[in-house]
Amino acid sequence: MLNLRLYMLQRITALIMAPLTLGHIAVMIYAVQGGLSAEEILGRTQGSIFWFLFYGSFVLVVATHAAIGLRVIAHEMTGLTGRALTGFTWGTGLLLLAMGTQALIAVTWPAGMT
Amino acid sequence: MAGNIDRHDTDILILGTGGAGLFAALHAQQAAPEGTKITIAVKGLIGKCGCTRMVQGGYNVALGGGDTVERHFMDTIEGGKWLPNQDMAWRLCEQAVVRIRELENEIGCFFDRNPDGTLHQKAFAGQTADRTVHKGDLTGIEIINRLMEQVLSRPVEKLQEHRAVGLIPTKDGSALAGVLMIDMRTGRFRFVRAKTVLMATGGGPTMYKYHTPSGDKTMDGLAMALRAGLPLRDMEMVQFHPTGLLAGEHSRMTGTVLEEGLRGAGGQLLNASGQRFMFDYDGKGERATRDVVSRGIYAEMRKSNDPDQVGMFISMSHLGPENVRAKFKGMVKRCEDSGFDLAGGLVEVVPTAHYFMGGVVVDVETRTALEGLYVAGEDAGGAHGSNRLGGNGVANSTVYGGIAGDTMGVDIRSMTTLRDPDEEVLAAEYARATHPLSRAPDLVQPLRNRLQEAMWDDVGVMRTAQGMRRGLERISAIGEDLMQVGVAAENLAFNLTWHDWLNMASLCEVSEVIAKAGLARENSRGAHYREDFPEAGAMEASYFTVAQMQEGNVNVTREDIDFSIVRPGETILPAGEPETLVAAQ
Amino acid sequence: MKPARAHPLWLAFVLHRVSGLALALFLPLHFWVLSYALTAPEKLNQFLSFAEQPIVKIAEFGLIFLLAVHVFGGLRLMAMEWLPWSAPQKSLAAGAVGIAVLISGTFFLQVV
Amino acid sequence: MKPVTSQESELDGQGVTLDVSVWRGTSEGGGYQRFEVPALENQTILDVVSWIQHYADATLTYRFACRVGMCGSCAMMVNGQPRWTCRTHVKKVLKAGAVQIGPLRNLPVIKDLAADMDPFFDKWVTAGGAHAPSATRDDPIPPVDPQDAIRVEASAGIECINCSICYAACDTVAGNPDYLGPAALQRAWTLLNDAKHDAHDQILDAVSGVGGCHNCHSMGSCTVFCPNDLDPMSAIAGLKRETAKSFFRRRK
Ligand SMILES: Cc1cc2nc3c(=O)[nH]c(=O)nc-3n(C[C@H](O)[C@H](O)[C@H](O)COP(=O)(O)OP(=O)(O)OC[C@H]3O[C@@H](n4cnc5c(N)ncnc54)[C@H](O)[C@@H]3O)c2cc1C
Ligand code: HEM
Ligand code: SF4
Ligand code: F3S
Ligand code: FES
Repeated sequence: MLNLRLYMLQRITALIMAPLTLGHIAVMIYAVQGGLSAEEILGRTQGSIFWFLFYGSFVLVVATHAAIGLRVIAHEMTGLTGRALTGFTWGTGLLLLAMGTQALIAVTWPAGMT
Repeated sequence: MAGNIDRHDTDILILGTGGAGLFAALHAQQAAPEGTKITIAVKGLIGKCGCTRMVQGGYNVALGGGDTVERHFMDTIEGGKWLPNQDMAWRLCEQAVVRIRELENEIGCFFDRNPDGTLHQKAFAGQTADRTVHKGDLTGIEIINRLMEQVLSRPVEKLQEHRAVGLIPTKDGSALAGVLMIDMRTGRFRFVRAKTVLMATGGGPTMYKYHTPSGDKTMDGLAMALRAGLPLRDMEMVQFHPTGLLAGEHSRMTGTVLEEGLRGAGGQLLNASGQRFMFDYDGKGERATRDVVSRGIYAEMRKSNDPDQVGMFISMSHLGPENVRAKFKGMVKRCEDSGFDLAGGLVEVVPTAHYFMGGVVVDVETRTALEGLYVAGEDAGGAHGSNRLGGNGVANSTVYGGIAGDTMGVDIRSMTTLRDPDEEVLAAEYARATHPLSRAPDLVQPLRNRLQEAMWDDVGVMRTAQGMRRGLERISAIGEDLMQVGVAAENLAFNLTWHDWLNMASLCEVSEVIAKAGLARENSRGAHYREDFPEAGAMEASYFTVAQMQEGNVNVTREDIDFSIVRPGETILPAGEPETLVAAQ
Repeated sequence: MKPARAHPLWLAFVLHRVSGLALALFLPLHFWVLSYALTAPEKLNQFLSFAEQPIVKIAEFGLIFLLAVHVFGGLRLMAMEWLPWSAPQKSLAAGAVGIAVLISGTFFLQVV
Repeated sequence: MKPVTSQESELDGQGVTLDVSVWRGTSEGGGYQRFEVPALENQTILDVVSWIQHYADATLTYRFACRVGMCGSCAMMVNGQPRWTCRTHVKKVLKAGAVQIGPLRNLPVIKDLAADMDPFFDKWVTAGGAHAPSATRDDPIPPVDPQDAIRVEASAGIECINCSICYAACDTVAGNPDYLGPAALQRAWTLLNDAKHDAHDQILDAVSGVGGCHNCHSMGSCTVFCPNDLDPMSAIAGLKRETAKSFFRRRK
């Protein structure tokens, strides 16, 4: 169940994510090919403002995008409507945001600052 | 009985949602005082039934470029062989100009344009100017879809799949009280009182073996008017379209129109041995007018005595199959869907009953002899006389539907109360409609086939007194058999077989009138051709037939044509006007 | 599913929906694993070596593949919606995306 | 229910019969009933259904009017696919001598094969599908260049016969009862491109609400099944494009 605002939000977040996900995949390929360990990866990302912004925006945007996507599926497949649907959308969005933020902090916060 | 009929009230009731019904609803809404309740009742779904939707060729209207209302009028009078009611024909031609602007500007139709952006007008047989406005060959869809949207988006009460079965007058018979209907979806009866009722159920000569109109049209309106004692005029005038598709008796595709343009573009008619024959009948060959080509095909069919070989053939392939496919895309696809190759092969065709010129006698404002009842569209007689020009049908229904709406909107101001029905007539109509429900169930369709056969053989394209008398006997025997055929009464909800029975009842009643009117006209004019009276008769002495039910009998009389605008042999075109504006083909 | 709907555009829709749903279900898992970097880095390493196992690799490949499918599917959709393309251009574009997905898929298969 | 045979038929000549399953019931429920119908030349699905009502079971309900693909009243599910039955030749859909016929999907059933089309038309109106005049019957008809790119876009969808086949084909309609559906949205797109229409912004609003064009997943079944080869999917994409533009325009 989408109106123009939700639709635009989903399309705009998708557009932002497209380069971010491709970038992320590229990094992972590089990392895997280089045989990097967890410490090595974290050594590069932790404390880096660049990676903080990179993954930060990803988390923000993906939470929005996926929440709207799941909302549509929930409505069409289970018939969820009204308040329940709004609640579901916010719920999934905030959950993803919370877990994503936790991961973001773990990965990009300067080591030992916590 | 009375307990079985739901009662319902409205101010303006409209029967039918063709061009006439929908226009009436819109105009009534504009003309009636604030707060007037308008109800539209229809046998099918709003805008999706009736023939206006099926209009292919287009809409006649004089829009300048040399063409004038006068010229359109003269073509209509001459095409109708001087039988039209001239005041009605004039109003038709004159108002078509306004109606086409209304359709484009207010209703939202978009008709085909010339490269310079003006409306494209094409040539249609029997006319002296290129005046037919169209939307490809799907003109009716554009007109009805747009009208339907307008009506659907307005606060009009909608009674869909409601079949009108009887016009119920007041006790003293001076006015109409309302209409008895069946809510087809539930099978319940509903009597709707209204101050004014427009009957726009669109005639439809579907009592012929081959016919073009939509399946919902079965002359219900004219049968109701007949029973209500109203005079009906020109009832012998059934227009046949020369090229109906022949796909077998069991197929509903049979009888549907293969468009006129095929012949116009050079399509040839061939008999079973592959010979062209139309030049034996007319110097214009395949391009002669509808009635002439219909008779040519019919005569040729009679010559052939092979029972398996009924129709003639239309052949287009000599024009190049690719070319035909491009130019007549819709027609080619339609034939292909039912298994025929129009572009490259032969398609079997027969003349097919297309339009009913006859109808209720009305004045130019659509009023009838019964106060409160108005009639417009194909149900009304007079505008076309003995022959309707291609393109004048939809012009007629939209023009007079609008006029009916305006008239009702005005008349209703002086009608302060609803009228009470004559309960006896109501009970009689109820009994009539429920008659089969107390008889042993049997098949209805074989009776329909028999009627269609009888009308085709004896009251069809070419007629004789002997044939029509035989026809009358056959019709009456079928009518009697119909009274013995019952319909199972357990479940009346959406019971199509019950409605088939009611359709048959209407068709039998009107078939009798057609045959009787046919006998009363002892000459040949337009669509009515008497082999025993092949001459047209003196134009000055033209008469029209009027049929009326009197004490249970249908009586037909003749009335003189009132040449109120122009006399035979004269014209209202200015001196020196060319005979035709159409470039010679 | 009914054959009634088995045409390319409908399949593309199903693919997009399935991939989107799978990604949405996987993402929280992914976040959860990453958050160990903070609380227990050794668990993360454990996980990474666990991820060396072929079965897990295939699963990972599947996810990346789904992501690729979803991303390109999404881009295709937005292109279809927003760029005024004619019908033949649309089929061309759809074909190009299909090939791109195929190529990138095999590429991923090699590296993983 | 027991199969009904064709003994009473007058048309039974060739002896070859079709095995036809027809859905019987109301909105309360129902099921398929089998009939044996004589196979004949040039037979359409509408002819098959009519034959059953005429000769085998007088209580069968269905709907048709024009018989030639103009009125859009006869659409049904034929072997699971939405089709206009008056123009569907039996040969095209027969599978091993059998065919299954049901009421149109995504609409309430009235009885047997007749669906209630009101929701379809209500949405047509909700989508802003009625022309709003910019001139009156007293004004001249405005000239419009038929080749103008915008007019061509409007003309593309004009031949819709509102048969609801696209509506029945669309899974989004099935899952989302508010969704206006392909035909109504296509009509809105046509009007949006109609220079004579006076309410362009209203259309954008009408198609941007909860049931609007943004719910379409471009699954394309509408375009695949439209019997008139129309392309509602692209029309809807057009609406998405224009509403997206207006999203930014109106923010400013
Ligand atoms: C195939 C075909 C092609 C044609 N092509 C052209 C053309 O190119 N140009 C032209 O000018 N004319 C053409 N005509 C003629 C034209 O369609 C008609 O003259 C005109 O449309 C009639 O309009 P109407 O409103 O009177 O009736 P219709 O449009 O036929 O409407 C009648 C309405 O009444 C309803 N009705 C019937 N019985 C009942 C009942 N008992 N209770 C309630 N409602 C009822 C019907 O369901 C329908 O809604 C064509 C006709 C056909 C069949
Ligand atoms: C990175 C680029 C991405 C792009 C370009 C993209 C694009 C899109 C688009 C256009 C839609 C709308 C589909 C429709 O309406 O039919 C969509 C739906 C969806 N997306 Fe994404 N997406 C991306 C990433 C993601 C990610 C990472 C996730 C998961 C977390 C995700 C989850 C979803 C879901 C669940 C849907 C709903 C599917 C549906 O409605 O059928 N997307 N995506
Ligand atoms: S778009 Fe096609 S399928 Fe849909 S209602 Fe119109 S004609 Fe029917
Ligand atoms: S099938 Fe339905 S989802 Fe959109 S493209 Fe057509 S409306
Ligand atoms: S009966 Fe009119 S479209 Fe089939």
